[in-house]
Amino acid sequence: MTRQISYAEAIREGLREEMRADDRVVLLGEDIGVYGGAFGVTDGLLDEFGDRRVRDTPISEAAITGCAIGGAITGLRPVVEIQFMDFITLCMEQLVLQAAKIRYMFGGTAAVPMVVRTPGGSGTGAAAQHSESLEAWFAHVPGLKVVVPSTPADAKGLLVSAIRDDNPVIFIEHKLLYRTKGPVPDAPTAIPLGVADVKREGADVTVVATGVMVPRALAAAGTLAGEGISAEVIDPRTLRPLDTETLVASVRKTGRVVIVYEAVKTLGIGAEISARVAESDAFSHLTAPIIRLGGAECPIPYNRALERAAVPQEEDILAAVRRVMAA
Amino acid sequence: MTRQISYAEAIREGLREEMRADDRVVLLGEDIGVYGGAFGVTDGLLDEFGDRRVRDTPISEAAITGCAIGGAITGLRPVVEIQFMDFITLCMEQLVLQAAKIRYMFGGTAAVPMVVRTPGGSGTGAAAQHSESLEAWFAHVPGLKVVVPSTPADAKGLLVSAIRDDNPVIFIEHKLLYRTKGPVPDAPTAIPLGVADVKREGADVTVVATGVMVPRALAAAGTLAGEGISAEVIDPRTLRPLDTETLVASVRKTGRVVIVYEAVKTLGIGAEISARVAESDAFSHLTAPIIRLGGAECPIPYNRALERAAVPQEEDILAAVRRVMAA
Amino acid sequence: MKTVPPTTERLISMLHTMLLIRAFEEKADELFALGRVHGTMHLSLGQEAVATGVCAALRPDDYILSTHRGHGHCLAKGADAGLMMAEFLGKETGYCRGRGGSMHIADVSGGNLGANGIVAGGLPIATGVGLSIQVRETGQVCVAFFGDGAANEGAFHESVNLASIWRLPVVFVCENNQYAMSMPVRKSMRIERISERAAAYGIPGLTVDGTDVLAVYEATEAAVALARSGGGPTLLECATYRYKGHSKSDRQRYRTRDEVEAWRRRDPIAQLRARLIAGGVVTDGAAAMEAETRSAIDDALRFAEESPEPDPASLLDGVYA
Amino acid sequence: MKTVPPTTERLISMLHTMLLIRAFEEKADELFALGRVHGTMHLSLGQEAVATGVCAALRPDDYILSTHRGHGHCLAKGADAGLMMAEFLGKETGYCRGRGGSMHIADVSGGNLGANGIVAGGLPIATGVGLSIQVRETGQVCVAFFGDGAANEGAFHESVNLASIWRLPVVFVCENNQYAMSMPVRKSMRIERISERAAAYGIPGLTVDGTDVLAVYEATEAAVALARSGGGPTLLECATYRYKGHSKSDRQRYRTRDEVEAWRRRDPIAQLRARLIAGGVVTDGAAAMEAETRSAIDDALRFAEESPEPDPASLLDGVYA
Ligand SMILES: Cc1ncc(C[n+]2csc(CCOP(=O)(O)OP(=O)(O)O)c2C)c(N)n1
Ligand SMILES: Cc1ncc(C[n+]2csc(CCOP(=O)(O)OP(=O)(O)O)c2C)c(N)n1
Ligand SMILES: [Mg+2]
Ligand SMILES: [Mg+2]
Repeated sequence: MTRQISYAEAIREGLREEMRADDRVVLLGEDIGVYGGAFGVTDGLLDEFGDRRVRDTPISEAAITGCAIGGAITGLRPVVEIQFMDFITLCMEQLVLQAAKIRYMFGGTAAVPMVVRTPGGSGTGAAAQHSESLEAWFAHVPGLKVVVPSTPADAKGLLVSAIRDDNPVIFIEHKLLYRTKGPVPDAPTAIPLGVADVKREGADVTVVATGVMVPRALAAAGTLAGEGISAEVIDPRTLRPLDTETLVASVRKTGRVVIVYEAVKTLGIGAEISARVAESDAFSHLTAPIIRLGGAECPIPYNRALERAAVPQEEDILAAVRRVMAA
Repeated sequence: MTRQISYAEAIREGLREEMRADDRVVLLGEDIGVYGGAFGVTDGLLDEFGDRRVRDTPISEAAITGCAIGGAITGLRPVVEIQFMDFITLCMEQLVLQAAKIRYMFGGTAAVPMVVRTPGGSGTGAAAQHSESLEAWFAHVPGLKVVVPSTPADAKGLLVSAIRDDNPVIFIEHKLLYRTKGPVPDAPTAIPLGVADVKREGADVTVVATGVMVPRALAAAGTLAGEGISAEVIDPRTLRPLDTETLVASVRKTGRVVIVYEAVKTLGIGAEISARVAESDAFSHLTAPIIRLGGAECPIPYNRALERAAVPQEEDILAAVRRVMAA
Repeated sequence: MKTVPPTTERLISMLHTMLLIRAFEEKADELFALGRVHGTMHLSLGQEAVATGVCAALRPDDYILSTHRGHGHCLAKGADAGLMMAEFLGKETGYCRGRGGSMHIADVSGGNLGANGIVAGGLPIATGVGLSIQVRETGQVCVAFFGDGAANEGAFHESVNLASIWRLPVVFVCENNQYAMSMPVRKSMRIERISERAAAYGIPGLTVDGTDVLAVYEATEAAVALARSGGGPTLLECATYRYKGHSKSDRQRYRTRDEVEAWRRRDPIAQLRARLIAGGVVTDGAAAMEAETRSAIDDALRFAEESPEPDPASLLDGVYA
Repeated sequence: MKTVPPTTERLISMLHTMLLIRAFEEKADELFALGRVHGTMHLSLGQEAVATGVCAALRPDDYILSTHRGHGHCLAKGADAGLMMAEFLGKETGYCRGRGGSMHIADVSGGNLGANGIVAGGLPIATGVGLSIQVRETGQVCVAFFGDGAANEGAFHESVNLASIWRLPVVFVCENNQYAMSMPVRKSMRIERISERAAAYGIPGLTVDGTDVLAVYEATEAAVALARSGGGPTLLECATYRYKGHSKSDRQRYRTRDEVEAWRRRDPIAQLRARLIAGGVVTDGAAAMEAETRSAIDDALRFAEESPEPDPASLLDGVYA
């Protein structure tokens, strides 16, 4: 059985179920208690689990992150909320030089089971310092895992796996998806990390999309179907490890690929996906150049029209697919 | 006229000449004064310019970076030394959310002319927290420029341009290159940012290499010539902006490309270069998959043999080129 | 520290500034309620005396670094309300050509080096402004505004220490409005006054009543004099309160109506107005002045509304110099 | 804070620990000079009393977070010198299978959660260890070692504040060896004692003679008792000195020979030895004990030398759990 619940509710359910099942799971973050989180995700968890396990922190992102690391290597399974992904720029030393490397530097004698949840993306008029999409930075770092869910079911199922994982996981939510609803199983269902999901099957072109670009790609695929273009839409869901085989298999089949992501185009995840396709055996099946649709090479502007123009929209996906089909 | 001087001396010359020519240029960093810098690059500059312009700082990387930003927007042209590139993880908020975005967020009413010099790379047994190669992170950020010199002449010429540039520039030096010598013009010569350099011409395969991989690629090219393989070696020198046209033109000519970089392979600069080639008109000239040789997917280990195995060596380049020639 | 009492003209201009800030923010609140504003905003209603008292003690060529709650700082430093309102509405004529919005309004030529979306993000930058003043020997001063919550960021510690050891001409003004979003200051640090932290850097620290614009003005005047004379930074804490929620999504579960009411009874504008009436300085209860500020904001809004939107083709303008 | 004087057995074992640390590091220095060490290292010669006095006040199940200058902490917490020496030489049998080296030696099962290549990098982590102890209610304590230079990092500020407000069982031990690389502490902060910073967080702070192992032990004993009883963190500053350069590339232009000599005259080992001789506790001037520690280090080196190098095929082992 499934119900329709929102992406935010699905994440909250995942947190609640894991906290009920495992008292090593604790939450840390700014305004996650009484306030319920800047986007309301942790609403009600303080009441249920108390302030021993749900910790409102001062505005000290580096310390919060390190606090999770220290807890993780000594028996807890902390889940941190960084209020906006932009602020994770204050946690890079602890996340990249400590969390990601501790196990390796220590010869495998320690594990760092922690999750950092953070909302990324633009579209809310929050401007340049509250709209970052930095997932590619983390996907560049061995020792970290990076998850980017696009549906309520994926959000819950992947979060559960992230919390149970013995490695540090960066779990990237999207502000525009929090209110979107979708079917989510009643029964707790973990979705394994590292497995891409074919959101729509197709034969003519592979559209790889992540995060908020997935619903846009699906909408475009619907329109394209009307034009007789059969687009396969794939969501990698986990960027590190990246399920290359599922992507490459699709390209082998379609011979065309368009990669859509919100982050700045240069060195966004699309660069890596393009490179993996180009060095794979799917290369010989390509009948058109590999097209990337990424964010504009600028900070996210405040003005609504500029903000919209700064990241791929459905019409951009349509245009790009028509272009590769014409090639 | 040119002389043979080391990469470190060339950088020092660039700093000295710009400081003599423009008293808005000030230096900030840990142990850059009496100590002369952890790698001796700023040796003697305190004596010549005094402690008003050569500032030894406390161990406060974020504040040092912000200090440069504040100076830059109010009339100075600060050059910061971050002792090891790894520590730049503590500066990400100031560099990415402030320095890179201020001009855009302020509608073009401010400029941020500053340079952050920092040594990256492995090979010295400094282990996981002193061997990072994070240039790809910065190349992902609009508003920043990223420079990676591989020779003494490039180091000096590009540094001079970086200091004169009105934008924040991340200037990435390499520990293993500091002592390498090469010809450097006597007369001050600025090398423009954003222009790749063909280090060796060739016809059969394009080898794109950055930083310490450039000398390794050139050595490999020499060996390959003996096997009748003519390799063209190109150093982008600036990663943002990236001189795509020079790279693509070479691939159009050779039809084969191997991209060599020290950073972790996934989402390192090679991913972007591969993607740009794959979406360019050179795509149709490709006669083999695009090969990337990057660092291993692990932190840099301490043990000498493991450390060597973690990044591309000359023999790896040879093997990769032979592979694409065979394809 | 020596203090100089403000002249009557200055008192009147401070009342005017506070009324202008209040009029601007009440209009902003109204526009937001009408759904005419994209994004979010942070109102400083109730905190007008801090921005006003501090900026009144500055020279026109002095600098400030503002915060996410920066409308008041900007107006107090002398910004044009029309250009601010245009930025607030994302128009091409705004201070930042509509790229910045409420959280990034900057009036660089007026000495306001920008609001900042990052808590404590302006503090490291302030040290550099101080360094630049010191190196260029211009005798200017830089004021860095920040909140009680910002005082727990590492950037606060590193920046105040750096300003202290180099004796930089920076005045660190902490607007302690009792909360960081939902976090009460008493829960985020185990000290009575944030100004106690000055001792950790060997610099003067003091706490003043941030609802009393004179107290703020005189304390700032002294701190600025010290900074200008090469005496280095001061940590000035101003005890104040925000009347509205943190931002638009705030249900304010973390505080009581009574608490808000108690602070409203100490309204900074009412305090100065009463004082000026008592002193016979204003006669009509400043009704004319209040009306004038409101119409100034109406004009500002009209200008903003009649201004063009940015051209999407200009998206990449200003990424690089 | 109450203090308990150490027993004679404890005094003897502390002398033994200090001699062992000195023997280990003199050997390390020698190996480095012979070019047998890859990379760099940071010696704590002269600072033995801090690591020793602090760890002597801990339970075996207590935790420490160490620094780049961590050989002493590691040995004092009870690590095996052979496994340490093997790690120092990058051998597969080392504590970190040769992946970490001098700057990352960790003895997790022994409670040493690792040296750290990042100045102040262990402080945020220490708060989490404290949180874990508090949540799991195990009655353990966590000691976070850091240097004078680390006290200027934002991480110090955020971490001590977090530990303070949550009353975490963490003892922050600042090894003030007077310099951060070439930066004298008096130039990097405008205060007399780093322990004065404790007041900024409302926690106890004190400075002790870090060359007097008893003073260090007793102060730690009190701080640990406070932490264990739920009283929260203490900032304990130990005034000490490093005899050698910061690392191998250091020409030591920033200090004088006289200064080094003056501190050497206060050698921590000589002090305790004299005291024990005076008290008739040791008779032969601890010559036998010293010889024993040196041969223990010789054995450790032999073990390390006879150990295998890691297999390059194992490069990716341990990146993920
Ligand atoms: C580094 C960072 N962390 C968190 C936030 C989200 N945030 C914005 S304002 C705020 C509260 C700031 O409190 P304070 O410094 O007291 O300023 P106030 O809002 O009370 O004026 C928070 C948590 C942010 N913008 N930047
Ligand atoms: C974040 C960071 N900045 C700079 C360095 C380089 N570095 C290593 S040790 C050191 C000096 C540290 O001084 P202190 O904290 O007093 O410790 P000490 O070396 O004196 O034991 C510096 C600057 C580093 N490892 N990490
Ligand atoms: Mg506040
Ligand atoms: Mg020191």
